[in-house]
Amino acid sequence: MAVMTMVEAIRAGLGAALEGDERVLLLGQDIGVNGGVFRATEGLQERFGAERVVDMPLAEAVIVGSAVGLACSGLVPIPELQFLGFGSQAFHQIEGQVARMRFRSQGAYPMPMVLRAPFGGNVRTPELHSDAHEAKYVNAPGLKVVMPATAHDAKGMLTEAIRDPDPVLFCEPLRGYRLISDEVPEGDYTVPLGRARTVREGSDLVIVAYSAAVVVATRAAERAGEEGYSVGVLDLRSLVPLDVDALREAVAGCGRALVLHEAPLSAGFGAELVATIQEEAFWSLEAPVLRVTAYDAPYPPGGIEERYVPSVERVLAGVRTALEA
Amino acid sequence: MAVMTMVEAIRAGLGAALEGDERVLLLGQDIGVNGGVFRATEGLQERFGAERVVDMPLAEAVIVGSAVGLACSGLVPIPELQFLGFGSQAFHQIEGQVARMRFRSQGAYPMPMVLRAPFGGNVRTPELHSDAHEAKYVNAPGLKVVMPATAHDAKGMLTEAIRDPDPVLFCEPLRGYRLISDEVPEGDYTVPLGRARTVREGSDLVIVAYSAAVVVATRAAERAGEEGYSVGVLDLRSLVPLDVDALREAVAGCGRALVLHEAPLSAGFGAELVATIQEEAFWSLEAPVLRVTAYDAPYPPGGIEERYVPSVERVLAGVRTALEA
Amino acid sequence: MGAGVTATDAAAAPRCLLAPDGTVADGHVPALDDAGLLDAWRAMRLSRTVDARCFSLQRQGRLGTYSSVNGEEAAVVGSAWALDPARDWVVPQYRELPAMLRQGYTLVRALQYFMGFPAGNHMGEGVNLLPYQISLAAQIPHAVGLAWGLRHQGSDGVVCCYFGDGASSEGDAHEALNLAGVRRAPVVFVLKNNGWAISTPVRRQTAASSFADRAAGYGMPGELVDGNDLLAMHDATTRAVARARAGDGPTLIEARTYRMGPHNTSDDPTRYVDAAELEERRAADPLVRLRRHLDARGLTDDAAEAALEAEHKALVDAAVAEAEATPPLGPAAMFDHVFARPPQRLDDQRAVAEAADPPEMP
Amino acid sequence: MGAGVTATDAAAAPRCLLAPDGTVADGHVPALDDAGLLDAWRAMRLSRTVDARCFSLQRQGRLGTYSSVNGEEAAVVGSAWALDPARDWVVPQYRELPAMLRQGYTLVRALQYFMGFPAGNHMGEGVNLLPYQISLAAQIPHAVGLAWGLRHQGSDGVVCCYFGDGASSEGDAHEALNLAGVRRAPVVFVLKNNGWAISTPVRRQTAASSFADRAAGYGMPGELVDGNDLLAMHDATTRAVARARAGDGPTLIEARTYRMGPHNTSDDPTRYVDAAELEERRAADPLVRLRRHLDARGLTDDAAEAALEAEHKALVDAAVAEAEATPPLGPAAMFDHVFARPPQRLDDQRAVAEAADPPEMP
Ligand SMILES: Cc1ncc(C[n+]2csc(CCOP(=O)(O)OP(=O)(O)O)c2C)c(N)n1
Ligand SMILES: Cc1ncc(C[n+]2csc(CCOP(=O)(O)OP(=O)(O)O)c2C)c(N)n1
Ligand SMILES: [Mg+2]
Ligand SMILES: [Mg+2]
Repeated sequence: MAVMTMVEAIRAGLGAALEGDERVLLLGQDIGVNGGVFRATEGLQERFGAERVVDMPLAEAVIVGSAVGLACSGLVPIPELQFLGFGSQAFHQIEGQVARMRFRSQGAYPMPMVLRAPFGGNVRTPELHSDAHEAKYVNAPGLKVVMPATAHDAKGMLTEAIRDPDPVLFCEPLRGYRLISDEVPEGDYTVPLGRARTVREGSDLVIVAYSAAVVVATRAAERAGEEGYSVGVLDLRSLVPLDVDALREAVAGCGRALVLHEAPLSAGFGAELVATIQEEAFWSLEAPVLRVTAYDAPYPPGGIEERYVPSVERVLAGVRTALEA
Repeated sequence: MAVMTMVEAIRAGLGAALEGDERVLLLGQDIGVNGGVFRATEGLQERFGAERVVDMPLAEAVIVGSAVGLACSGLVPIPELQFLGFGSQAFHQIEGQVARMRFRSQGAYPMPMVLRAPFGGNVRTPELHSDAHEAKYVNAPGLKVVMPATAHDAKGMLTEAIRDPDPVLFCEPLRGYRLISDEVPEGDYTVPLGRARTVREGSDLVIVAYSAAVVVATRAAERAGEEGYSVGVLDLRSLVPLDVDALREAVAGCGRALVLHEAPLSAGFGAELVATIQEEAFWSLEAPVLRVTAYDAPYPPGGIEERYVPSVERVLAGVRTALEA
Repeated sequence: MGAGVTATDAAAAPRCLLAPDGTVADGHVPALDDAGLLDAWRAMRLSRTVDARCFSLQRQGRLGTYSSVNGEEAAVVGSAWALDPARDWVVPQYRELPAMLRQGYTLVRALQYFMGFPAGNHMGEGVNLLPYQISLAAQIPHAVGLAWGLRHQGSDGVVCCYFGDGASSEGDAHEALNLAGVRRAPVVFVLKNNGWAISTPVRRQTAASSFADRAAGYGMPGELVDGNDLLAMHDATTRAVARARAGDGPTLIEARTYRMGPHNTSDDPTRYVDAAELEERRAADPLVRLRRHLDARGLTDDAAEAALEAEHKALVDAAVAEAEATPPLGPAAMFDHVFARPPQRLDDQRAVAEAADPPEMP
Repeated sequence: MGAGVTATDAAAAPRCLLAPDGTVADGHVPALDDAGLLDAWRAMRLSRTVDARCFSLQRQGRLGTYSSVNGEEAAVVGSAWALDPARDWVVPQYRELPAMLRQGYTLVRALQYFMGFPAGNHMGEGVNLLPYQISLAAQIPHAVGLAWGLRHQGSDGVVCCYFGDGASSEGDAHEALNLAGVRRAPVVFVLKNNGWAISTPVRRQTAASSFADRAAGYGMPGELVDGNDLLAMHDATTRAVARARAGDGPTLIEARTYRMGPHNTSDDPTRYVDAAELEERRAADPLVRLRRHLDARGLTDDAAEAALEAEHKALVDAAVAEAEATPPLGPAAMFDHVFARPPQRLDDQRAVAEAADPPEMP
């Protein structure tokens, strides 16, 4: 197996999908000639032509909204939001249309679409490019939300998401595009949606994370190990479907949990995780489940973002607090 | 004191604000000649003229976006979203602009605006009119979110919100506009943001709710009383600021809690409440905090909505479960 | 072509082929033959009957919110009758029932929809039609994508997309029209300017002298048409469909008509509509105009219209009876069709809901 | 007026007053006198120097993402110099630094902004200017509301709102232009068509032959102007400002110019820009054109430009030094100014953050 960066794995997955299913079509800003501002679609327009890898006008609502129509015509559109933060411009189309069309039409118009969107901090982007909006989409019923943390899962879950007849919001960690790399099978494979991945076992506490935060969680767990604590890491992989069983078992195993994400605290997805854990594993909890998240403030300018995005140190401090509780 | 319906109380609050502060200006769809589709602004255009109660084109993003500019010019705009569900069309302006302008400009451009928006189910409206989107706005730092449950609080918190220099999303329960009525002082008064209200004391369990759900919670608590349980009800009144102390004390007092809202379960605001409760009152919890919410499905057509919106029966069943746990 | 449409053209009167007195403009040979004209007339007449019945049903608490077509029949029927339902699609807003019925949607489903039954939002197997759109203008991007997708797959189908003067102010309308121009998507945009968005008159909706003026800014032809004129609407749409089918791209048609009744069953237009204006507009009733023309051609008369109305009343009675016989909904109705592969969590919620409340048996 | 602007006008060449060879169109008397011309020239020249320095600073890791004005100086300066900074406002996108500086924003703050210091986004006390807008087109509704609010309070101030050809496709652009028409808001919309939205050429952005064609659809005048022509930009904006000030409402100006460099410091235009096209456009450099005119009028020469450039380099050196001397940011920078009355919960988070990491002392 070849080692690939996450962006290479995604590119490979997209290429294979275009190759294998002529109904598949990519649309977005700068994805064609330019190969995407992060090169996720590099070379795909040359290979598959401008009618299957389509450069779109600068208008998120119609990138998503026309994808709804493309799906109604029988195609499998893969729109790209250049940044998840600009999904807000299409929010009414995503939560009001993409997520509901199948239900609204009583099954007549399924939405087998995958909405790709990079997000995440500590890459010194301008304002609004780093925001982690996942919780807002989880609270939009009808949508599946996938947030891979490895190159292997990125390709495998992207392939699965494209084949899944339901609409999927596929969030890609900006910071991980090149920093995250691991072994990725050359050929066709899928990783199911809704199955969490145990990154490491731990008997004292489990850190629950997703996307690039899994890297931070793992480093913190290693550091905690050096301090004599046995800390596990659970990578959720997808928020919808949510692997409730894995959460229950992970917490039952050690009695303590910490949830981690890049989004602000209040009504962030971490709240859902804490609520689910205490509903499912209340009697095995030995201490409150702790949340380590960004603060309830807007994503700040680059000069201070390292302090806003949860760092290994903050997670480690949280681990200590949780274990001393 | 006169007994008023909630919509009358809101109208009174808006009238007083226009009367008392010439910087105040109302803008929205059908709020002028028509007095608002729910009559919340009835008579105000006659009293204050078409330049202070302004009928707008059918475009939510510019209703909110122009309010940002009006605020930059030194005015206090009160835009109305005809329905909270259509706030999604303005989501980028609300979470990306209104909520951040003060921080972005380092205090140069405060946003003393109040965004009014009715929401809520069981009134047989067409699709997308009933959706409870509050959690999505709580997860948008920079915004305050107010959800009154009584006519008294509606006028008092609206007045406070208008005077508050920060932007406030003020959610009004459609079902409560006429069904909810209580004593409202004629004159000027305010109800502070961030102070929950104890609707009734209870020694066995507390139901935490907001907006129209408080009515359902109270009925359920009464029914539970008939079954011999002592169930309290806490009305949060505002989600941002959140009265964490009141939550802690309410739960500390009885050791059991149930959170209730009209929005879907996953990543709904109930998750934040459960997370906060277990962080703040873990050691006093005698059972898992239970969530009674809508299902993780889109708001359904009118023929089935009574089963989707949490009913007194569902809450009561939840109370029994929580108390038998 | 319309790319040459200017403020000056727009300031000019809307294109009219059937005069208020029922006479056809000199030299114009209507594409609709006698049979076609009568078919259109019947659809317009039926629409009036359905409107009246739905209003009374709503008043009796037997139907939810309803918005009537009342006054806009020529705009809807004239455009829809230029389509080939077998390959062309209709993407409606919510006030175009005659166009939906022509595509193959049934009156029973329509009544089910307004009664709050999910089944009413299934347009029917093989019917080239998208559901009602409540989120204003959200359907316009769908129409463009649908047209693009059809063409991408080698079909020569055309999409007819309806939206109102109010919806035209939404960002989605702009983004969609612009994309249609860029992709030369086979769409006919029928902007029904009925004078009102609930209580908002068009002059407060836009300062443009005609919505047709928007077309040039998207590089497509625009045409201002008398929306109460069946022939002019049919003629303009026929030309636009031909152009779209030939691969020459989209067209924007402004159908200037008038909402002769309240916005919907919960609206009270006496609060904002000038009575005199309403009377004047009622005089321009598209049914009256067409009836004059049919009379002149000896295609109908009072007796025939009375018979037709009776026939339609019976038809609607039967549909109402069938719709009201729809089995009551159980919890399953909240969960069916949300996902093709529901998350475990939703299935668990469904199980709880069904256990608490077993679905009634039909 | 522009409400008469049609596809035909638009197909015509953009309005030009200063020919590429530096000669002024017959009969035109520039509103800018010698002093005004030199002032504008200095601003354009300074912009070039700032662009070059910011690029090199970014390459050295001393600055974040930067988008240069390079090539659009006449479009920005020509329009901004028609404003009265004491009462008129500028609402920028992110590529209009010379206009911001004229309003009173400082180079030091600009550098702080691009270095990632929050202070750089405070435009300065009493400066009639909104911050950079990263969310494309989101500033256009703000500009309309601001203009409406100024008028509402009896000011005769005018708002000049900049946005790009890419931003023009966003729904916000449409909703805002339409509202401006309805409210006759005193706004001058300067749509800078620089040929590109990152890698997307204008022909894929819209099928319109000119963005000025959009004006008629909003009931406002529209004008297509040579954006590399300082005099034509100044003339068109001066007329639009006068109209807005007089209460006659908004104007849409399409400034047709060209982005002579990469989209920003992380872009590689060689992937998508045709080298020949770029060379051809570089030949139309607005600075070269103005310099020819100034030379002809004996207002400058090589020596003077060299001296000016040296002066600007020193000025930028000083600003960079000052910006880099900004005290490092502590946790407070994440919490200050989020709310006027922060929720207790946020204050608690702040306390934790500051305890964990005491803010450095200046
Ligand atoms: C996005 C959105 N905003 C507001 C509403 C509420 N609303 C329903 S109908 C309507 C007026 C629509 O006017 P128009 O588009 O002209 O259609 P008409 O009713 O005149 O046929 C409004 C404001 C809505 N349904 N969707
Ligand atoms: C709403 C939104 N979508 C996407 C982006 C990413 N983006 C930044 S600049 C840009 C191109 C802008 O083009 P244009 O408006 O023509 O301005 P220019 O850069 O040419 O001056 C894009 C797509 C963004 N910043 N905002
Ligand atoms: Mg209308
Ligand atoms: Mg551009």
